[in-house]
Amino acid sequence: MSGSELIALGILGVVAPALPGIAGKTKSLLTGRRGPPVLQLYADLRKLLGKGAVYSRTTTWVFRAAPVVVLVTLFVAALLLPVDGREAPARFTGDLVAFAGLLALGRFALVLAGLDTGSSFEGLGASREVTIASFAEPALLLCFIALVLVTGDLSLSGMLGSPLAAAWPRAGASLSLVGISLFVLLLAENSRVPVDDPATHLELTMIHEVIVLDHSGPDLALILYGSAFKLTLFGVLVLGVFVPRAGLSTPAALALLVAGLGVVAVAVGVVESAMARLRLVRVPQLLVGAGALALFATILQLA
Amino acid sequence: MTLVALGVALILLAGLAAVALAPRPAAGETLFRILFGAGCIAGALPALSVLSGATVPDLRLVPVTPFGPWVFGLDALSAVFLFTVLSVGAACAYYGLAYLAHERGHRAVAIAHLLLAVLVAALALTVVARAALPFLIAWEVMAVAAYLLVVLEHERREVRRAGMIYVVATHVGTLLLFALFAIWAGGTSDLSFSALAAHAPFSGARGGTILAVALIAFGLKAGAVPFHFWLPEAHAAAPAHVSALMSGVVIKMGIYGLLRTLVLFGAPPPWWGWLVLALGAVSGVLGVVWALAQHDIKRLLAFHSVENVGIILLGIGAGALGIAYGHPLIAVLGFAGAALHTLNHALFKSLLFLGAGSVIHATGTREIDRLGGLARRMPGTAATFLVGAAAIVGLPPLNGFVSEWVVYQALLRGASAGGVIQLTGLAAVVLAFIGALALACFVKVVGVLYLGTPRHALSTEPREAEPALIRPLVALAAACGAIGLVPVVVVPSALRVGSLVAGAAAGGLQVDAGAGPATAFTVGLAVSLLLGWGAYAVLGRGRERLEAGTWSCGYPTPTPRMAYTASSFAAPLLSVFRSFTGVRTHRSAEAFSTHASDPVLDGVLVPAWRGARTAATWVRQVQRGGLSVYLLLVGAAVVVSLLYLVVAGRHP
Amino acid sequence: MRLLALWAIPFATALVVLGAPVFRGRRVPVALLLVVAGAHLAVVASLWIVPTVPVFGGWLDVDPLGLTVLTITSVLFLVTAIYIVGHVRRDPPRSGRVFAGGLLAFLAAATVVALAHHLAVLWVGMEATTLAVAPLVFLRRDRRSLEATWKYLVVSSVGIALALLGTFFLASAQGGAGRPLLLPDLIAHARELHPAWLRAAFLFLLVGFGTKMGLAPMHTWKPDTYGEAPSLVSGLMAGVLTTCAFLGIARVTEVVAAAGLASFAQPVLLAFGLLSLAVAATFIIGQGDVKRLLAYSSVEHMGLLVLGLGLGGVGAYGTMLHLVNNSLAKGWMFLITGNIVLATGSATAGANRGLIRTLPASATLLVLGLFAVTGSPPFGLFLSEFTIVRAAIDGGHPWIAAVTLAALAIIFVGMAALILGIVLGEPPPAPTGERAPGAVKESSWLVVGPVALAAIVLMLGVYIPGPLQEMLTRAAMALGGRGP
Amino acid sequence: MRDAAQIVLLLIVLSDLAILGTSRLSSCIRGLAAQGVLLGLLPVLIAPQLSIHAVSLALGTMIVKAVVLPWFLAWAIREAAVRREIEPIVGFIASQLLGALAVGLAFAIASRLPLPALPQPLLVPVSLATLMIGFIVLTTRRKALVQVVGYLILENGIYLFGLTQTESVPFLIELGVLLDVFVGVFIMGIVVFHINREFDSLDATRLTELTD
Repeated sequence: MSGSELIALGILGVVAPALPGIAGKTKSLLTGRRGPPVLQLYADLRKLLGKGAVYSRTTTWVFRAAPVVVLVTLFVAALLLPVDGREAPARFTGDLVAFAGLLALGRFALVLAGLDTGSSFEGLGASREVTIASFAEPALLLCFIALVLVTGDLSLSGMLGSPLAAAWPRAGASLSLVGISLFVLLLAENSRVPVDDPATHLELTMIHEVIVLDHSGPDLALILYGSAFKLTLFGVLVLGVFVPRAGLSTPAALALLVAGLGVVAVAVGVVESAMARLRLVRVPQLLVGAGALALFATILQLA
Repeated sequence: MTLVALGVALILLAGLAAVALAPRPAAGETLFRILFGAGCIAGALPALSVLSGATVPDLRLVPVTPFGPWVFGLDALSAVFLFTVLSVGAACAYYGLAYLAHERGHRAVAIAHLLLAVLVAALALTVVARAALPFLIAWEVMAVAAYLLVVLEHERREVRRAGMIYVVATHVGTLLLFALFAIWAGGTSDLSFSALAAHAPFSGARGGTILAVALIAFGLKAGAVPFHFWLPEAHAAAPAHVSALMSGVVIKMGIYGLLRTLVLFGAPPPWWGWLVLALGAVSGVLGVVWALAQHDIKRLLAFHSVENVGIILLGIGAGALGIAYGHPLIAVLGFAGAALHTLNHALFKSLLFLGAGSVIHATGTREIDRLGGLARRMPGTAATFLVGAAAIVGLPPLNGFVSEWVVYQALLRGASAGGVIQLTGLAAVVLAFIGALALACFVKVVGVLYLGTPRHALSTEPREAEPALIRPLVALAAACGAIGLVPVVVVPSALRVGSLVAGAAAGGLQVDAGAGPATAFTVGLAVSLLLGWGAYAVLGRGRERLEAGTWSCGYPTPTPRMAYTASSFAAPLLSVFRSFTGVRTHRSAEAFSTHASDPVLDGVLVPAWRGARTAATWVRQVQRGGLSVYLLLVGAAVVVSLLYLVVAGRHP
Repeated sequence: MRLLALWAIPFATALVVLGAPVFRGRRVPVALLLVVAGAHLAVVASLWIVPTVPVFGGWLDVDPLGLTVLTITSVLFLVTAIYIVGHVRRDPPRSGRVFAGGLLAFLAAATVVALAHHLAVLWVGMEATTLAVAPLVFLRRDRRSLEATWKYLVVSSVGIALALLGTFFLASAQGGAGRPLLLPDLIAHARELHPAWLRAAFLFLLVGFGTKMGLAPMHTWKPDTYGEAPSLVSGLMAGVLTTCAFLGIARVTEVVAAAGLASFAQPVLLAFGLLSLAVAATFIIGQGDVKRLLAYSSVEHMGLLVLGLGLGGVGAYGTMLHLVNNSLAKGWMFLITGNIVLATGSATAGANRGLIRTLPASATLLVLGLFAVTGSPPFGLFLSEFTIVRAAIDGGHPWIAAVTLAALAIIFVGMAALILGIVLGEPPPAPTGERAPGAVKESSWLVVGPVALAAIVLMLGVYIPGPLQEMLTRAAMALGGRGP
Repeated sequence: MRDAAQIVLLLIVLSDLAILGTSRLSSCIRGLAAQGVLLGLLPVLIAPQLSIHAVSLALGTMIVKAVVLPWFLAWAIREAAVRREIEPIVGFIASQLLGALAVGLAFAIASRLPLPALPQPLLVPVSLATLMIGFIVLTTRRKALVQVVGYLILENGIYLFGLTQTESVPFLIELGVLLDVFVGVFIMGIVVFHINREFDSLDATRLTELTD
């Protein structure tokens, strides 16, 4: 793998915690509040890493393993993405399946950890999480298939790398549809409004937050960082579609990456301030809608 | 081939030994263990060598019955199934020894061991048979032995019912196979597979009929929707190790049959490929949805077999379409994925069934809603079960992921190829859907069985299963991990099978599924998981860690009854599907539960049978004993034949 | 000489037994039965090795068809004789001499049928078998067995009378061509026979002997009779009597085939075959009595026999093979049923449950028999039924094949429901004072015979000895078909 | 001789109808005996010349069909001591009409049959008529004993047809046939006897215990 990719990954790792902050700040400003500082999460992480941890008596090693698994899967997933817009550090035929598989593995661990506590609240969150995921995953794959059809390549590096840039002129419509549905998936997978409200304080309405109720100290730090990183990864996906950077020089590409991620975060914030949270039963419909967009994109590419 | 024969002989011998030494179980079971193991190894060795590219000569017996010689052979396709049969068979047999040990007093345990040996031997012979007669014989012996094992606990009514449904289904399948071979062979007297292959390609409707009959007959055995109705019943009724063998291996004989049919038949027409693909999609989705609705752990696992058969059918369908539309690469990948997933499913499904068996053994209940928190009581079982669950969901770096990845490749290549075949892309989406639902379902199972707190107070304090029950689990889990870690080793063999099935269409095309880089990925993932865990442990050292009760958001400490049950967990998903799966929910003041009824069995077959019975009883009025009636019937026969005489006389 | 001895010895013994005062009362001369049966089988075996010459001016002779039937008869009779040794100890018949005499007379009559090459002789023998069995059916002398005997007598007498008429038709068809009613001459001069009379003769012989065979719709006496007769007698009827009756039909079919009228015979045979299958399927559903069940199963198999005959080609071979398999399997099943009746007093679903616990050996054989009779591999019936299905498809009758398979499936459901229902489960609690379940002793005399039959049927599924194969093939050719 | 034979044949048809018509067991059996005598006469009458074969056949027939069997049946009635009326399922008039119909049908069929040169043209139609009437008696009468009579009439019909084939059927076999008939009826008689003992009546329609 070349230097630029490493730098790109590094940048990703560093800027990740800023994204939720940016989104939150945008929301606050748009709703006329000051809101927490953009870099709040960094501080929280530092504080949490310094603390000890409290474990429920009912939990087992599954509970402790979850944060690590989540984080590792996300890091490995990042290796499969052409973060710098050209070439991923690791690529192989059908690695898009691996990407989805990694997300699933992380989810598996996290949700089991939630159930491990035996609390009905976390069970409730776990149930909602897997329900939403069951609809998000096919939608994600549909997006990937559309990209496969556009680029004719079966690996993420190809789908989001240089072939994509070449494809914009002839397949612009499809690509923008795919981008939009990817953005919806970003909202869903990272439990943002309209699927979930990260700022809520009523356990019964939470999804992601409620699963990790019992995590504390370093574990919670890992989890918070992980969710921020996941948001960033999806940001990279969206960017990869909308802002192909294959042709650009490394610094330009990286600059665009950072800027783009910022834009995505702002966009998230805008959506959150503009929309209300959907009723849970409507969430599948939202995701099916996202899938429909991708399907439409696919059909445009058929024949 | 002689090695295989030796292996089969040894396995049968093991069974006989167990019966012969029934008075002294200890000795008998030791001998059984030794002979059975030896037999499995003897049979597995040639299978492995064939999978790695070697070839073994066929075994021809002089014709002792009509319809040509009895041929036995071992090609890559047979080899992968033979290996599956023997490896999983051994695990189940060993588990069975310990599992049935406590029943020695009041049940003919030795007979059960003999039957299991017969079953495994018959399975092995089924996959190496190369002529219609030995195939049919092995097939039926397998089915009957399986039936007798299913009704091992025949005092229970539902077991008898399940057995009845199963034995009828399988017998119908056998009759369809009669039809299949009869249609295929026409008037020729040689029914060896090579001779059958010589008949292809077929003109007109004959070929279509053959493929349709084959699909129904083998679909019945494989338990593909809508032929799945017998499967959950039978698998739930059987003892754990039998369920494991049936769900893992026996139903795979249907898959073997389909693939073998393709090998002999040559290129299928497109409609067949689409049909198989559709069946696969339907089986996959409905299988997992029905599984979500189950509370009986064994029924749940059984429905997941329907789901995985669906995944395998997706692979076969893609392969068939690949041949039909002239895309050898897709064909090879599809069949390879199907073959590999067959092996993988056999491994993790038997692992899961055996694990469930241990749980039932320890707790005395199959109701998952009554259980919980077993991970602390039975750590070994829990860990292996967790591996199996992750594997069946298709998570990297385990074997389920590898095979699904190959199937995905076939489907995606189909999507990116030109023409109608691009619709296979939708199948890929369905596959993703299936995977996500399976994840939901197994999160539910693992979470509710092993994690959290018990939902009900159990009569007996569950204890960890004895080592003899754990060892097979560990072995199977290890196998799942190994295959998942090094695709580069197994995928080429799978591709060999794939190109064998694709046959002429493949035309010696060298397929690289990218197993090398994939291996780098899986190994990398595994290593980084370990490193991450290590780092976490190191950094975590010396920190203060407190024990406390679960934070319950300010409510009083949660009682076990408050814990989230499987029914509640699955409810949101089921609410989406309730419309078309026959799942009903019952809400009562203090409890919420869902109940699933099988649309095919309870909706179609049972009513149809009732109707037939009523009709028959109505017709029976004839047999009311009146002598005059009897005589008049004879007279009627005379009159009718005389009329025929007149008619035939007119037009000689 | 041997041909004479074959039927004369049993006949003479029968007369002695019936006449001799020593056999009054319940004592049964089992030793005598065994000796005669053994001798009979020995002579039959010698016929396989050393050919013989026709006697009585060609009235009696040996040909592949006849020898097959004769061998079935002999084997089944010996097995039954062995079974009787154990049976009479547990349940001696009302009258020993009627019992033994009837059996021996039956053997003699069946032998005559198998050897007859003169169709009138064949008829006489056939009628004799009917009459010889009647007293055996009637052995229990209670209302039910009376009714059974009466129906059996009247219906099959009428049938046999029709067969006699058919025989006379054949004679008038022959006119002066060749020696009257002698099979070889009939076949030799088949082309000179008057076609109209020949057709009529065929139909009447088919209906007449079909009544004895139990083809639908002339089968009605069968369940009543098999249900009430002692199981071992039912076994002989289902195994030997039906086979003899089929031989009668086969004989006239030989002539018809030789006369080139196969195209006339085929539709009738197919019709009777399919009707029998359908009737059996209808009546087997929800059947509650094992003996009646087996009776209907016998109707089914008779249907398969004429079906194969009608299909011709390899179907004729299938029919011959099925003839052997069916007889042996039926003997096996009825003898086992006899054990159940001995143990519990009846073979109904009401009176039996959990036999696997109380009568392990018999129950196991019963379950195996279920699979054998329903044509599951690797039992012999699988091979023959498969052959018949092949013949149907090969002969361009896919629908016949479909109907046949459907009927077989339904029949399997019906049989499995009853037999598995009584074999599995917990035995009913024993009424106080009786032996507890499991206490029933299975005498080896009662089991060895069925085991032997089962072994043969199993063998015929995986290995058909060369001589038998050749014999069946030649018989099939005689019936206008061919070997596999 | 031909017209003699013709008369005999017509008498046989009359006896058939008479048996159909009578309401008393005894007269029914008498009719049977009479028919037996007539049957016995026929072989002699139709034989081209008087042969041992014909005569002995006539004698055998007479003995069995005219003497032994009727006597035996009469004995059975006496033993059974049953009410002497025949209880028909189908009334006498109706069954006689049926019989007449049968006769007509028989002649119709016979006229279409491609008959070889026969010693006696009436033989075939009469035999068919007798056969059918026998069948009618079998199916329309309640008493087991009368059913036996019906069977015998049916048998007689076939015997009549057999007479067309006298030269082709050897005497030994004729004898065998007669013997079979005799034994058959004998056994039937015994069964009838036992039926009567068990059920205190000869009503065979009561025999309907055996059903599915």
